[in-house]
Amino acid sequence: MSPRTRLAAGVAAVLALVARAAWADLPIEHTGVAQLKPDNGHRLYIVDKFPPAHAIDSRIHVIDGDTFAILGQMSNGSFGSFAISADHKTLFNATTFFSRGDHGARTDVVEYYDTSTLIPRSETLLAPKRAMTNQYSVFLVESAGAKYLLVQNATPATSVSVIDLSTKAVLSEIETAGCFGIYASSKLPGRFATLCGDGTALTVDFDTHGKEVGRRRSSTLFDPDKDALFITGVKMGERTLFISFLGNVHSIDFSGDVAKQDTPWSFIGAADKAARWRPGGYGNIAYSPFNGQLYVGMHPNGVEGSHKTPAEEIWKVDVARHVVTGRVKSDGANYLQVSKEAHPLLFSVNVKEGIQGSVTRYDGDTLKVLGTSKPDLLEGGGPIWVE
Amino acid sequence: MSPRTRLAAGVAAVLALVARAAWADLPIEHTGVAQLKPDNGHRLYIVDKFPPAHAIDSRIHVIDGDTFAILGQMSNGSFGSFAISADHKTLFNATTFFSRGDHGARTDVVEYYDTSTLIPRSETLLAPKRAMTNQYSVFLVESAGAKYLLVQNATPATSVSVIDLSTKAVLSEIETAGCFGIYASSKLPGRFATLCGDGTALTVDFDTHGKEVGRRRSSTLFDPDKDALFITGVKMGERTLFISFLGNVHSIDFSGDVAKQDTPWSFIGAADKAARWRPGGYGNIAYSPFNGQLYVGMHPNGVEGSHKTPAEEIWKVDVARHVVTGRVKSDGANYLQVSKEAHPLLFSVNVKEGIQGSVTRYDGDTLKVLGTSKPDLLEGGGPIWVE
Amino acid sequence: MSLFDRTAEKASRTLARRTSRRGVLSTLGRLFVGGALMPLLPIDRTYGRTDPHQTDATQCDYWKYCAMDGQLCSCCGGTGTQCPPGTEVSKVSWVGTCLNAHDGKSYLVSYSDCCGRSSCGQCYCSANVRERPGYEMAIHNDVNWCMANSQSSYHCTVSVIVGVAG
Amino acid sequence: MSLFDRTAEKASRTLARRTSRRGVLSTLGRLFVGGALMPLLPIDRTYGRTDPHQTDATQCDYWKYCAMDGQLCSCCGGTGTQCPPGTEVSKVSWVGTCLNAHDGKSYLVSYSDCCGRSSCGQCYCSANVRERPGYEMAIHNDVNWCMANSQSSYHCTVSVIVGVAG
Repeated sequence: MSPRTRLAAGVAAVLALVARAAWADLPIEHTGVAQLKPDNGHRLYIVDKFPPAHAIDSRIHVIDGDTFAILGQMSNGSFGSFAISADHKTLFNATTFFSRGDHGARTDVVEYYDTSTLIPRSETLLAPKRAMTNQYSVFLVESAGAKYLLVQNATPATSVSVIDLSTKAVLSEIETAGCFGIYASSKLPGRFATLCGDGTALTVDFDTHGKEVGRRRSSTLFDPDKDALFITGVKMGERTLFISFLGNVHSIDFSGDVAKQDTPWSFIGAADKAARWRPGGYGNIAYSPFNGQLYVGMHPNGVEGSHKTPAEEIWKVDVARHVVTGRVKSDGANYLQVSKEAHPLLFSVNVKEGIQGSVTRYDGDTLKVLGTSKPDLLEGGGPIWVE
Repeated sequence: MSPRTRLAAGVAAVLALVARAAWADLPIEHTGVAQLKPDNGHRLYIVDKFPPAHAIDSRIHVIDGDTFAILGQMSNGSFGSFAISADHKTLFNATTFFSRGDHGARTDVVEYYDTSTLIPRSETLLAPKRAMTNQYSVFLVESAGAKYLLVQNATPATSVSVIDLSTKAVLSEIETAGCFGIYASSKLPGRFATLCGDGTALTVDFDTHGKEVGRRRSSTLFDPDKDALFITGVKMGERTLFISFLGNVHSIDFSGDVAKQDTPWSFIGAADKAARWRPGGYGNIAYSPFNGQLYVGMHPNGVEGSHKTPAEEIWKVDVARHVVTGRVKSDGANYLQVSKEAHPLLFSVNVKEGIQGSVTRYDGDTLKVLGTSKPDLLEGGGPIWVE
Repeated sequence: MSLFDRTAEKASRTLARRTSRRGVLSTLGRLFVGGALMPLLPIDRTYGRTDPHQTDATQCDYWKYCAMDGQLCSCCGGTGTQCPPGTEVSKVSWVGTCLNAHDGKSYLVSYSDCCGRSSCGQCYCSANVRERPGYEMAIHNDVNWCMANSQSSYHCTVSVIVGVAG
Repeated sequence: MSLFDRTAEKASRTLARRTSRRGVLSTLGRLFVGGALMPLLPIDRTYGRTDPHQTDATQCDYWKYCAMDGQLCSCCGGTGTQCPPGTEVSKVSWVGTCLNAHDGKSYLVSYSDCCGRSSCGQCYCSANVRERPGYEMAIHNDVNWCMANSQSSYHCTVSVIVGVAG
């Protein structure tokens, strides 16, 4: 040590001695694993919408909806889908892994994560044909009564695999050619529906061995070319609400053996129609049974092909009265979700040009902005699940 | 279609007819796979230094050193190491994969990529104990005569696995407790050395079955506490050049059965010593046998613990004359490499605060900046390999 | 066509200046439909809108990318039509119908993914002319079209003209 | 100590203002060694330098992070000493010796990684007081200290005081 430093060290040592006498040593500390904050109904599960640069390492982020603090993280693999069980105890993670990171043997699997510890308890191996898609919430669906887990496949021929949740075994694979998306009947565990390219819905029934016992195709419900339905449907009691590219609301009842819908209605008034306001985004629809309001991400100057434009405004629509009851500026919302409570909170995952993945919290009744996270909380954002 | 759009379509159709007559249809196109641009000696292989957010999806980027264009990409898994074979035909990729992305069964492996197609031809499975480290180029080393591939292990007990490159089989694991880094003898295939925590170097000999046949420990070469050696050594004929935290050059001969070094010398003059200029960064040393110059990343105000500070300047040091022959401002270089030619090019991977992963090209003789890539060409940047 | 070219040129410059290349929102559509100009076929404008005059394969608003969703292989070591070295062309693909204003024709464009590597991460581009959800799979671009390859990890996307759409 | 506090306070503010939190380069070291002040033990300053007065566990220049290299679990659902839910504490760890200016004592700090998840991606922090290359493994922070866990994927890093360094 140079003389100067030795002097400094000496002086410091003296100082340190003087100081030490005044203070007790800091206590010994121990590592451990933090407890996950219990879900007060505002816990957000948000998958990263296919992060541009690391498709094989998508994640499900667990975020505190009240403070936007990060609570934990789970892998969502490559083009994964996820869902939360009706009893909130399990997160179903259906995804794909490769034995050598981005190459090698493909493994499709459903993992069952414990939502109180975020630890995977068990898994079901799938045939390597699950639908590898951007994040929409209609490709992994729990049946009524939490008896089955329904997994969308695409090779690109489409089918649905049925998993028995009591044994975690795959019971069967039911062909659904030309159709996509899974809408579980709210009453019968052995029934689901799917939307088809000819504008109809196919309803399929299966027995407790997963064997198909019947299928019925609906009449034409929508025109896929002129006014297609966004594939994300939201539950409203027995019905499932869809919005179309041009802003019509289709309320479809999938509970029966054939799908039926009420007459579709539009919530876009003349002035807004002239400015060509249209719905857009990847999952820009949410519904709260508590206040009967439908929330939709909207953008102006809509044209053919603008249906994935992030929202410039979020509109609140009263489903019973078919009228818009509120509008609020949006930071480019791509996904919406509401908390399951009276006076619900509305959450949006935003992709404001260039800045990916911020989250905003609104008062669901007044659309007042209650808070916005830092701009890069997420890398891309994806469907939100709030239980 | 609304009347206005129908009119537009009609008019457009007329216009289109008029136009079409004037032009022939564009030709049918076909997809395929682009040929990799042949290596003119300026092809860069740069691994992403442990990208903060996706540690399991590190990559080796292949970049055109003349234009900074991206030429291709290979997975480097989780905390991988890589090296290029002496004949430039193979890229050795030693890394770790997990069966479920970031959890599940661990697989350590060396993959052999063809450097003309970037396709993995074969692989060698390793015991799950290879050293998972940030990117330094001394943990995966081809022996003299390209007979063996030497792989650093750490559990954290350290050892070296010997792979027979003709059979791709692991021959043995040689214990090297308290030592780290692999420096292959430039003459004997069955000999390597490693640096040890007591300031000595251990030289180990093994037979064609990988069995150790002898080891010799050198005298003390450096003081790890007062003036540690950066672990990245660069070859200069029979010798390997190291720099120390305080800027001393150690030229060590590992070719014999025991390591020997010349008297270390400093290249930092009095004025610079007063301003406490010191070497820093992760791989901030390169040497060109063509011009006998050593390139070192330097930062001022150096103190204990500043040895990973990205470079504020790059210094060129004449190894024969022990003097600095050039200095140039740097964008926070963390890794350096030179092309293998007369009038070499110097490449640096920069981590300028906040902006990760730009690459700069310098004239190796004059240190003139010849070009800098866009700031986010890489996510973090790592060791460069230029063959 | 030059009148259109200049207007389109000005519009795409505003388009580029005002918004980052990735999240390109342009008013080009309105210019054509609402403006005083002779309205062409309503050209689709969406998140990452394409411009029928634009012919640079590394730019998101290249006319052939009207139903593109993914990272442009031309930024990843490939070209507009060729996959980067080390990847393989997807066995299945989706199609779009894109207008090329230079000859006023609409072309059938097939989009193939390049597979076997983790995503390239450069030049993400999303445009959705006549694109539809997965129940019309052949014209749907939100699925991984590497799905049928033995190596099905998504890297980037190329596009090729397969004929005039008539 | 208040004199030091105020000076350190001013210094760490300049430190924060002038550089982003991640790539924190400060002149604090020089202030202490070269300045007119009574020089304390030369406090290490490096890429992400720490400040013995700083006691916020979510900030990179927290005094206990003087040999830290990794992402701070306090930003990832854990705390300065606890791993986030779903991860496990590394079986092995490295140590640093850090000065706490508030009591003038140097403490032995053990750094453990949290394992079993891909890296958190928040709050990357690198400081290297008395850190050495891998031939001194016990005080080396460039290896993945999850290496000995059955689930050895690196997520983030915590630090705990294990005693006074004397």
